[in-house]
Amino acid sequence: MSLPISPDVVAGNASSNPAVKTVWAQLLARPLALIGLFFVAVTVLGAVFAPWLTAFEPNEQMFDGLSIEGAPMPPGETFWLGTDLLGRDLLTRILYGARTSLIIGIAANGIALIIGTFVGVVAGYFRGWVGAVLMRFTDLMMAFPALLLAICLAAVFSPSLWIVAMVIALVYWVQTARVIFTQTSSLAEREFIDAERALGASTSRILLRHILPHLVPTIIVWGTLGISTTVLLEATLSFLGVGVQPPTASWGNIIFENQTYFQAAPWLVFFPGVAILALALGFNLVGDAMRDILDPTQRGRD
Amino acid sequence: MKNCLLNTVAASAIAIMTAGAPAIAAEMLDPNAKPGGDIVVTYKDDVATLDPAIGYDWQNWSMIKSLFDGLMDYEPGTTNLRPGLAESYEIAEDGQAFTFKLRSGVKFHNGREMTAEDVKYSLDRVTNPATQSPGAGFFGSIKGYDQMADGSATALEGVSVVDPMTIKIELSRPDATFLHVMALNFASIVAKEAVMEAGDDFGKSPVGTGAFKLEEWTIGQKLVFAKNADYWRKGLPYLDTITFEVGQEPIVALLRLQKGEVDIPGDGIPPAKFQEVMADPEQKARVIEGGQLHTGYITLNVKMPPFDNLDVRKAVNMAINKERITQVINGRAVPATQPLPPTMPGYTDGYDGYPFDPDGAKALLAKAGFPDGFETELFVMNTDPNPRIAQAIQQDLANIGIKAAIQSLASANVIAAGGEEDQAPMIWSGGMAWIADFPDASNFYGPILGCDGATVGGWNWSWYCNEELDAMATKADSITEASMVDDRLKMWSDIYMAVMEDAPWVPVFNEQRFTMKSKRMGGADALYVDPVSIPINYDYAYVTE
Amino acid sequence: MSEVSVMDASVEVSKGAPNDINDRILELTELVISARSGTELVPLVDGLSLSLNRGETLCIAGESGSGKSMTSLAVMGLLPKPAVRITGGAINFDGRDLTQASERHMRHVRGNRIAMIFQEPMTSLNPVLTIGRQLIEAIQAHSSLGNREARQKAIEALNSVRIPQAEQRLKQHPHELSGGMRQRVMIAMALALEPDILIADEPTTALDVTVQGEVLELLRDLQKTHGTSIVLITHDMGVVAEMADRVVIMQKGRLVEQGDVADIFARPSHDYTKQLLAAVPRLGDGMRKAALQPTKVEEKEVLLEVDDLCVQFDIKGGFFGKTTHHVHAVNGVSFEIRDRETFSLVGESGCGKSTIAKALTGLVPSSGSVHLKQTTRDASGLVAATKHRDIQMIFQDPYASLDPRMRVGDLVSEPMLIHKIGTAEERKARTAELFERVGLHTNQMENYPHEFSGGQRQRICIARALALRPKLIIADESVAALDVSVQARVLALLKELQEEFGIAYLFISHDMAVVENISDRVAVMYMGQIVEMGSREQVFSNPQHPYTKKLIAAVPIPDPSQRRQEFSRLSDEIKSPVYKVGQLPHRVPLLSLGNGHFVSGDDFDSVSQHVAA
Amino acid sequence: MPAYIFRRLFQAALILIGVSFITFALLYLLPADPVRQIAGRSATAQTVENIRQQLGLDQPFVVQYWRYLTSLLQGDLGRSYLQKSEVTELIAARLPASLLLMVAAIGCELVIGLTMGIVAALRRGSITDQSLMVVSFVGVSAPQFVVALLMLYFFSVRLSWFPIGGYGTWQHLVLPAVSLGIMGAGWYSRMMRSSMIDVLRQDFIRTAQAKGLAARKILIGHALPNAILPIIAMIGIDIGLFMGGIVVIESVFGWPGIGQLAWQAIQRVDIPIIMGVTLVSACAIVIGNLLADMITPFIDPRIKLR
Repeated sequence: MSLPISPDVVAGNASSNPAVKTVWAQLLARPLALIGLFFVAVTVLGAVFAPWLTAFEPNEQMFDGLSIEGAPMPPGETFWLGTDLLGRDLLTRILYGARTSLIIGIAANGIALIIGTFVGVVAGYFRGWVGAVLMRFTDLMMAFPALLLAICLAAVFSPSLWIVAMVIALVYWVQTARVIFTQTSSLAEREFIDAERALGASTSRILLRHILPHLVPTIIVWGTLGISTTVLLEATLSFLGVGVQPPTASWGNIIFENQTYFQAAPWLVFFPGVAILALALGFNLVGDAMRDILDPTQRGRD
Repeated sequence: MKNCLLNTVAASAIAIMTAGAPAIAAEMLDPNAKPGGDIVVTYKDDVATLDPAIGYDWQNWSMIKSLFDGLMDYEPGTTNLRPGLAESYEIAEDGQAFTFKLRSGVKFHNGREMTAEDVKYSLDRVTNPATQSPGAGFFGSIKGYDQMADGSATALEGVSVVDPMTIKIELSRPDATFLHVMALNFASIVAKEAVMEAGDDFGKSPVGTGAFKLEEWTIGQKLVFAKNADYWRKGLPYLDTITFEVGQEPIVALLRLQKGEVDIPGDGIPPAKFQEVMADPEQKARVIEGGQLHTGYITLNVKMPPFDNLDVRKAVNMAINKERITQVINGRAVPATQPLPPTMPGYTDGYDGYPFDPDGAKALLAKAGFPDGFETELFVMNTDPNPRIAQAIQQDLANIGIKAAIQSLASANVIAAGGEEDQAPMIWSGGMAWIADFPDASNFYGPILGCDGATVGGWNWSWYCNEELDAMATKADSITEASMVDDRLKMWSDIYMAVMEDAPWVPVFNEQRFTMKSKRMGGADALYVDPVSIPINYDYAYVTE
Repeated sequence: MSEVSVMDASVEVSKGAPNDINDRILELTELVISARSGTELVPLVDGLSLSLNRGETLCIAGESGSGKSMTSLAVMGLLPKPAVRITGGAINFDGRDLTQASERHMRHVRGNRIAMIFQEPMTSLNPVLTIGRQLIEAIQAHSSLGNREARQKAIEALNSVRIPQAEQRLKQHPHELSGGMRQRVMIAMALALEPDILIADEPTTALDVTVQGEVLELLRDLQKTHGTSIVLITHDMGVVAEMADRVVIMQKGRLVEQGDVADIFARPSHDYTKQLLAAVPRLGDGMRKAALQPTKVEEKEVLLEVDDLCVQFDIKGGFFGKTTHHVHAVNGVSFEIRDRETFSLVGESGCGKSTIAKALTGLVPSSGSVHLKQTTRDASGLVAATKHRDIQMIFQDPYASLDPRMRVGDLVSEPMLIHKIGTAEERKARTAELFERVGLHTNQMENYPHEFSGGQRQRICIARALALRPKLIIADESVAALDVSVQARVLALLKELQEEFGIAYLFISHDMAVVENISDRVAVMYMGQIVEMGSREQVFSNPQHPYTKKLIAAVPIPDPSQRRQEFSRLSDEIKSPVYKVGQLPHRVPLLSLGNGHFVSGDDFDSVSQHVAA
Repeated sequence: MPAYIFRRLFQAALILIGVSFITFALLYLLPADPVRQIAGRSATAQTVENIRQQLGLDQPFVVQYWRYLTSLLQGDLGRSYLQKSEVTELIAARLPASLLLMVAAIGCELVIGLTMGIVAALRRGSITDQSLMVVSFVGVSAPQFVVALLMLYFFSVRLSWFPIGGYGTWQHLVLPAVSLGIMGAGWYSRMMRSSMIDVLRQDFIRTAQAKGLAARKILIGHALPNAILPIIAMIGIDIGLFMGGIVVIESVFGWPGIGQLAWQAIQRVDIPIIMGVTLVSACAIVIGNLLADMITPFIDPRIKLR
């Protein structure tokens, strides 16, 4: 005795469990996502192959890189994107800066995701005092002006690449925790979780086998979107002079070093600025497309 | 603090007496000057306080000078001392007692006449720890200072009122710089009743005897100074009001200057605009260049290996390409050879310093046992252009094999690291660099090269302590006879040469000062590079329209 | 009884002149509605032709996916364009083809000439606007009435749908009204402008059975007074029998049969209609069947004994978020279930029946004692692991109760994994066995829940519940969401499994007909308490408690010949059992009437009176 | 409602105390000695000690914090170490400028963001929608300082439409407000779009259509009040982002607000000012959230403040 599958049932609940392959396929089918992937790919390739893409060293201050009066060189034949105030090749620094941005973006965001997911899941699933305490702490962190906190933290620890990543993670996990919390608490209300509990499934089983898999799309989406946020945060910290230490190039500190010259040498602000924008845009576009693909609640909005 | 906040344009400098610029005598008014007019001066940072005992920024330094007077003063645009509120003074034979005769009829802004009691009160106040004056240490030679400092006394034993118009100051040791100290802002005379009334907020409602009085202060936005009609130097000041607008970015200020909205950009010409201005003859004509009592240097911590090795320190001195660094800051400085700036009395002429010689440096390093260099850290304040300069230094060091990691931090953190014996192997002084408080050779030694400064929390970041030189310095400063001035300066020259032999520093450059003014500003150029009043000497400035 | 004659008259009119062109107010000819799926067009409604006469009630009946709702939206011009649109045919209304009409014209038609009410009264009113604003806005959209007149008209409309204190209601927001009230507001809104046609799309499906009766009666009354034509869309053959003049049966987008209501019920010609009517559970069927196959009179052993079960939830308020009120969701309930018995809890929403299920499986903390053959559960709510093996639960929504990210095979074997039963191979074999037993293919084990239909999913849930060979399965509204034909098959499966595995069921349902069909014993719940309990025969043939009587009377009977003229009416909305802290709810003692038939001593009005605000 | 506000304020006070504690602890760990900054380079060790004692900085952390907290509860934020003024006075002098900037930026966000979002939602799937969403993404992805510098370059330097920086007239306000608001506008347009699309497919919209209401009326009267709800909650959260953003924007445009004050203070370890600005910011965030929560019930009567 088998029943026919009625068409509306199938149509109404279209796949919420796409295999990895189809995610790729769907991603590639979206023009905006393709643009995003392009930007990300260019940055990643530029960062990885930086030594092969440029004839210069990132920290090499060249004598012909400055005019006699000490002015930076505008974009030209030797220096495609010009030189900075120390006579270094801007293109080379932007390429190497991509490494910094990506490393920090990925590391900071990874740490933030781990902390945020942990706090969010625990607080969202356990309603008692554990959840209350964690959420109150999250509220507290939300009340902090994030950038101000980051600046203070960066001032306390002398900022190396990893410290900057840690600082950003410490600021950024709160957002993730909030989102994961909301999602977990609504998941915990779902009937299939009740069904698992009625079966006698242990808490760890419910959390790991039933809650976490449902959070994966959210985590992936936030991970992707988060990279753009953390890249921006790093750039801002570096822009304020409390980010990655010189001479390590970072897109933010390139602008920081050169910002007062935005009139005299606009390329020094323009090119790294566009680089940050493109990378953040790339991750945002990819992340948004991922959300459409992975998050059933957002499905069909486009 | 005055010395923490300096950017590219900096503080009190000795005047270069350019040819043709008339020396302006106190009593001699500029015949071209017209009284009246209002000018606008801009600053980026807030003005902290106008309390002369506390104010130590370079913005409020010259403002306080216009609001208050001390017993001593400088001739405008020069470093020549002249009497201020003191009509005359006498120095005792042993040089350890000064008797000042005060001018009569000098009135505070509140209308009360100034007396010797006010002088005593002011000196007691500045040395009282409760005042928290950053300049208290300058008065260390006055008898009874130590008791003030440890709180066992509330008045300076050495300062006594002889009569309402005469005050006597006794010293505990001869001090050649004492008259300069009495010309410092910290020695300004304040009205006791006004201090009592305002309490902690005296800095917001200052009452002095100066050429201007504070009329209006909108915190975070602007201050207005108005002419003191009762000023004791008759005919001064020329200007009716000066408006200080704060929170103005240097670039904005310069653009406004070009539009004619601003008369003096207090922070000077921003580096990014420098070439544009200098390329335009019309604008260049309104730029006044002068030296200043400034040296930018790298400290090498002699307590931290491998900088405890003299050869290493010498090698570092030979590795730095000062010309290149000067180029990086648009040539707004001259390479330095020694701690003292060239315009400072006591500067050793004909000394070429360590040559730029990377190969020689490498050889020295090898000799010291570091043929492959070593790794170290270079601390630097994190405001432009200091991280850039640090990177230039870093590259020069890398050329001889020294890998210096840059620690670019907030000034407070750098200062804190320098004040510890084992924290900062190298510090680039930019932004916190030493600028003389008064134009005397001794001012570059004590706290920054002497043993006294080499303590926890001190400013001798190289932790260099040479007892012999200290003794010599004390001896030099005990010479108070006018006839022996040259001998004293020779001694100081020898001291700094000895310092260079030990190479605890790498003197990198002496910054030049570039002030720009609007078309209508009048007065001698010297006023615009006044060594003690930055950006200009307000009392003598005037407008031509 | 004058109303009755009007009613009869209208039936006669439609009978007498069914093809009179003048009376035909709406006509659909060869209507095709298609959905775009990728590049293809999939027809949802295919070549539908039907007509509606003035003053007539036309029921469109059919199971989910039959296209009945799409048809009504097409008439209103409200299809979710561009995904779904009309690709053929015509809708003639008032001399115009609405498929070709301009949006301007459609706007004039909507609300003014053709009004519509929807299934979900909870979501069909704008939550942020007052009732008054929404009513007045509808009136003003099609008239030039000033604010005062429109308001007056709105009050009249509310009065006409028997909403008490109409004037105050205008200031209220939808969430302050119960579902029944909201549906009445919807009706008032639809009828305020006296449209020619009222399209009611499943207007009572989301309502409790007693409220359903009232709404249906209201629709009937209004039709009588205004002469409105009604298109009633429903899946419930009981409602059809109760309301329709003519019936259209739809299946998968096509019209399969239409005709006079009496004819359709008496002489269904199409197979699907027959199948549909056969599947409809009817009150009395269960007893009729039981009479055919007499039950074994053996005395069964008690499997589960529930004594004085109480569940209460806290409502917090005040400055420190202290508990100010308790909801006494379950209040001192005692019953027992015997081996291989089907025991049903029946009652309207909010009566506490589902809470009992949750309490028994440990999902909510409870007090009182529960004995399950040898094992005893303490009152603190801790449940031993063995307990879960013996009691399994099937939830109302089979889709929601299956983790959508797991394969169904894993879902079915998961209980064994949790309780560490067998090896991986053994589990796999057992899972396959269970799949076959509940009527699924073993090759579907690798699929995900969303790839199954509702009935199949419920089968998966049943297989899952069976995995641990429980003694008792709690079925909480387990067939409520299914179409009648599917429902019938799932119920049959449950019955078969009971025979085969010797399981007892605790069957929780609001559907009196279903309960009557499958139960051995029945308990009726009201406000957290049992008001009547006994064998099926006792409760249905000889109901003692007025509430039981009302519930039974409210069930629409799928037989037009038994159409009721008047539905029982409850004096007020059902209240929820909320009490201030410290205030204890009134307990109604159960009196035995002998032979295991119990009824509460007080009548329920006295229960109501004890409810605190 | 009063009980609710009272409780929320109580919670807010607790949050602020938490914020003050964390900030104070961080600053305590800061490897810089404020006393040395105050005492100056000429100070003797004795003077430094005296100042340390007077400021109570020689006390253990707990005592220092307790002292700070008690005076904080009396509304006293302390005195700036280096500016030599009451922190309250310094903040009060600069707060109006920051608030002005913030209000203008929020206005900017809402006007740009909501308009874009609504248009995109109504034209969803169209080219307009796609391009608006790309624009919104550019807004979201552009770091504020880059936007600020580029706008400064194009609109002030190149086109001379606006002053290069400073404070005073509305022309001064435009570029900073837009730079600060552009990121939020990007987010809001996306949120508004999805919120609007969500609302437009609700049953009650169908009801409104079935009543024969005009499309514009449905959009403004029915959809907007519902769609705006998540945005209101966002504005509250946004204030936190603004408080960070103003540090950057004020530094680029020379806007005399508390961001500048904070930046100067961090550079010089002027702890009372850092504490003050952090607390004021936290206060703004908490109050912003409270206001957002309090506005919501007026728009959505289902929400009860408990």
